[in-house]
Amino acid sequence: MTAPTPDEKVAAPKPPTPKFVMPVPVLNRSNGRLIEDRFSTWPQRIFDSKWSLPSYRFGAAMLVAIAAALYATGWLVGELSTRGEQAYSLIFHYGASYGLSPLSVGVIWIALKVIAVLLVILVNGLWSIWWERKISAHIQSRVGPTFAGSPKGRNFHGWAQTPIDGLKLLLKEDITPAAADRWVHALAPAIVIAPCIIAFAPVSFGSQLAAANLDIGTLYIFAFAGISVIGVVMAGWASGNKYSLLGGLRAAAQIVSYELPRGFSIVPVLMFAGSLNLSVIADAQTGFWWGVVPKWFVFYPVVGQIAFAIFLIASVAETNRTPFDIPEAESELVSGFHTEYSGMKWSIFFLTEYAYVLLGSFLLATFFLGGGGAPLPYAPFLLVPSWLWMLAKALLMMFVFLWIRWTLPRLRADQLMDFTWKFLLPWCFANIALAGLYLAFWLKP
Amino acid sequence: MSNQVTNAPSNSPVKTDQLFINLGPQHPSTHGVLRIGLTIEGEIIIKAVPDVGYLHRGTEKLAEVRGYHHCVVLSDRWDYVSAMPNNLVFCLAAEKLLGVKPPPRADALRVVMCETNRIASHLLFLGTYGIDLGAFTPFLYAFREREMILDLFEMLCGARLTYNYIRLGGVMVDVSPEWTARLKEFVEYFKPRLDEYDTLLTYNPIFMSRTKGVGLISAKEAVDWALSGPNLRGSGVNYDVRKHEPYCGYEQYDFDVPLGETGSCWDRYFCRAQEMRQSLRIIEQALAKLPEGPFMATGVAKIPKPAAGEAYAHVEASRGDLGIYLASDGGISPFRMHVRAPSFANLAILQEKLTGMKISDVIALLGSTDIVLGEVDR
Amino acid sequence: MTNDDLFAKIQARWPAVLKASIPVKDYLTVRIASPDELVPLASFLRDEGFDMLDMLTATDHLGPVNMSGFIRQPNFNPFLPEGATPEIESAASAGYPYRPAMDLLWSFVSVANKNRVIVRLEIARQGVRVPSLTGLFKSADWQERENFDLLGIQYDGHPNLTKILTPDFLQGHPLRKDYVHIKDRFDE
Amino acid sequence: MIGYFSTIARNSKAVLQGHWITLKYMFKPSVTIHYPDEKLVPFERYRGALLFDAATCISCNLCVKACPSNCIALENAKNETGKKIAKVEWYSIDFGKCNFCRLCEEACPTKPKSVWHSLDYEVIFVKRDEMVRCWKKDFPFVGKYFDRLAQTFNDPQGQVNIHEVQPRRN
Repeated sequence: MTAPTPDEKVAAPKPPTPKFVMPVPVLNRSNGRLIEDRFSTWPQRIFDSKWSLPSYRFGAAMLVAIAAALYATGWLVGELSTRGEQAYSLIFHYGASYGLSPLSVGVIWIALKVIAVLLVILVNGLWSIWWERKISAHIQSRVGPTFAGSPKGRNFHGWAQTPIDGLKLLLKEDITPAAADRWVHALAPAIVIAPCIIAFAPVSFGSQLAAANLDIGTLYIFAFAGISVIGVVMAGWASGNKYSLLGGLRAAAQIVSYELPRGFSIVPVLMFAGSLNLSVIADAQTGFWWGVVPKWFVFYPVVGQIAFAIFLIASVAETNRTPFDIPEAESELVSGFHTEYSGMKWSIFFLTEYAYVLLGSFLLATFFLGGGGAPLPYAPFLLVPSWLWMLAKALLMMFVFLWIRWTLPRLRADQLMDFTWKFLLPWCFANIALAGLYLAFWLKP
Repeated sequence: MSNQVTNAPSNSPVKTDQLFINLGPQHPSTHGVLRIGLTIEGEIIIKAVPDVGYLHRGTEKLAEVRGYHHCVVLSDRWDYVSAMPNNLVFCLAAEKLLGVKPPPRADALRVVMCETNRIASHLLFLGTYGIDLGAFTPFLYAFREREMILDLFEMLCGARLTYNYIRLGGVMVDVSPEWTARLKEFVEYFKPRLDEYDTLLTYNPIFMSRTKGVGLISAKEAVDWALSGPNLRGSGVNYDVRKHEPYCGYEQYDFDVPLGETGSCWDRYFCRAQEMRQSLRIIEQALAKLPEGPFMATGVAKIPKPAAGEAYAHVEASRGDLGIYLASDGGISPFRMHVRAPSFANLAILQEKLTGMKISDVIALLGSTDIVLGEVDR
Repeated sequence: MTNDDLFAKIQARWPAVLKASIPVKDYLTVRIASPDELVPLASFLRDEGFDMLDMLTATDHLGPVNMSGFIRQPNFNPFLPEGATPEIESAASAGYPYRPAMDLLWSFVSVANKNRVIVRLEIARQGVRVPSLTGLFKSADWQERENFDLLGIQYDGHPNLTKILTPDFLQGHPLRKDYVHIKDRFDE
Repeated sequence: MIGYFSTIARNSKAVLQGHWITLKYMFKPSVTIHYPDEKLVPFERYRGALLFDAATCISCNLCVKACPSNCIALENAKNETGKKIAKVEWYSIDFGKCNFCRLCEEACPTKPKSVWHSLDYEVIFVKRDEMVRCWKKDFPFVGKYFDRLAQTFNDPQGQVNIHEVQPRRN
């Protein structure tokens, strides 16, 4: 903007600036803590005196309380879930009394299930983002969000951080860059999240708790999970800036090439279980070897561990997380394909990433950790319902996802490709051959 | 498996059009205001033009109207990440002009300060290099340790970055016994942490694959481009000013100089990681036999007017061989002060090394040379 | 290979070269007479094992620095009259031989046998033209550009002798003693 | 062939060791300070914002000469006969150019020091005028700034006292 001409400066009398009163945050001893002994903040002294710190004890107590509460509610809800059939027939009769045709009741029941799955994805969005920020904080000996929630200090670890962030993102301005192709830019987030939600249909949240009991559940999931890469490339191209174009192209190459090891690594599981249906796979893992070791596929001597490792690595790559996050590598491409997004569109990308992490951990739990089954045949474990075991295993796997992200550096683009084509795939095929030998000699179907 | 791209991209059958990308001056991993104009084809870089001068404050011109004591304050602002060697090098040059000999206690204190500051500076390098390659956690651990050193410096000379502690003829203030006890406590705490960084970063397979074969600088090239410090020693050239021309009594302490083999990014990183261990050894030896006596030489005037003449002094700063050429015409301010900045020479090699590399390797090479723009632009 | 017999060898090849009167610390300081002796001497030193051109600088000996070369805009001070700045003036010190000459200095380091030779050259200030050493040492590239940018020394044969540190709109070479700052858009 | 498997074993061992360290630190308490609620008190020798006492100053100009960037300006007071006396008429420090290097405090000959560093690291300048702090006969140690609009000396709005002013060093 051009400098104001001299006469214009003199002519316009400066309006009296409003009295700006700066809030003076004077902190004296009353309303805050002054740390006089600076050396008390040194890490070694804090680590040595950890049990004397009130915050540390309070945190440990809260963790134990949460685990106990989950166990109790799980046991309480255990009984309700067995009455799934009565609930369906109750709605059936209630509908019939109003003259609804059986077909419409079926539609209502399916609508209920769809809403339930959608709820799982949204609640997961809230929960896992907060959980990742807390875990990454504590890994890095800092604290993570603590002030969100009730203002007067009863805000246990900032529980309300993610809803408030969601609200903020809702209210944020949704900028479409001038150089962008407007339609493709707006459509990209939709194409990214839709397949993810659809892919959740056959996922079983416990024994007989799948929204749609499809016979080809596994194939269905991988088919839809593959579509969202189109949305990523659209986002990359449509943002009109070079960095996101690079990010989008890298994402395309990475996700497509990691589909293969992801698919091939579970072929041994399908061979052992004999069907693609997730519930059947989960049921094939019931029973215990020598009474103690559960018959989970992960415990099959060599085949299980290799398949589990490859599937875990491929799932981490599928969700664009470190060490495979070259599409949104902060240090190179600023933030890859979703640089030019803001507000709700950006949060949809974020939501999809965590939905895929949840999908990956549910699949890991179902295929390798016997979704819904109890790890030990003794009394206290059997009382807990199957969906709580499924949830516990999924959260354990999600923790592994987060743990990997905050430990390992990032692979380079071509190393990432070499890794999958020259290392993971050959090992997948070797694993399938080994599984074939198992079937031939050991596991007489 | 060497990651270096051998075939020149231009003769590849697929003719893609070239893209011009501005890396910087605001970019998460350029460690300051540096702009590199990259012409890329797909992922391979065709031409790279580093552009410096964004942080040029004209310290050499400013020095011509400032007294000698004032220039020490100026020297804090060159390599703002490790300011003690800057103060030291200016004081050494000025003391040569004035003919003042600092007492032995001041020399020992200067060695302790420079080595502690070297650890802090290498910690910052370790953290930011981890982030450049995607590992976020080592950054937080490195800064947690660096915070302890900054507390020590705040307790001693009152500032966390711009110390103004080493003065003409000695040091500003003596070291209290509590300070040395806290420094010993830090040294004990820091040793196991270094082993943790080795497992977290140095011997991590992904980190090694990202840095082992990348940015190879041969010994001849390194000397030709006048690199210095860990960048030179990473290529296997044994040139450390503390051993070549010992100053401030460095010949009394025994420490060895880590050398790399191939001059790759990993070797430069490895040299800095090992240097931190050597600095710990020097600090322990220096604290063990801290000589008694005055900490400031007598006879340094409030406004010194050295006789006409020239002096050249250079020290092993954290980033390399930092030299000061000081010419005086007998007046109250230096007639000419030239700062031979190691980062200025270390950055120059980028314009030749970057062609043919991938984008993520640019960040790896730039990070491994560990430049600070305050020192490049002066 | 002490300094003296090195100097003897140099003396044998170039009789015009003589030991500098004021040596810099205890390094061998050699003063050459004319710019065209520089490149052969540099390549001779390189063969002698001085393979690193460590530093390359120059000093303008015209006189005390011209105060109008500094941008002086103090914040408004109610007590001082309009624009008055606390006075710092550069004074010429008696007895120093000010002369309109530019004293250039190259420092060669031998990494192997820990030795350093400083080569000096004194030329008239106006239109300083010196052969560039980028052919022999790559480190000369940016240092020569910096000297050109700050002191206006022309290096013949330099691949791209352009400004490197000062902003593009700055006219003149700041480190010359008679540099006067020309008001640009950033001086309000 | 053996080399192939040993590299896999070595790499996975290194990766797992890295994970073990992050897990170890996850169960250790945090070392961070939550700034607005908990504030670190700087050390006794910390170089915070400068304070000045017009009563003890003997206006000897030593601090003016000691300052590298010429931030300080002062004027000797005159008694009725117009002769300069060892009191200060006015004193000003330009915080826009001050680089907190303590040279002025070391140069001050008075006991206790008339210009000294406080421990206040939360100095905010709301307006450009506020950067030049002025002191007169009985101004507070923190000094006032001259508001050009109102042509009066006002108290600095941005001076945040971390705690009571730190006792002067002699």
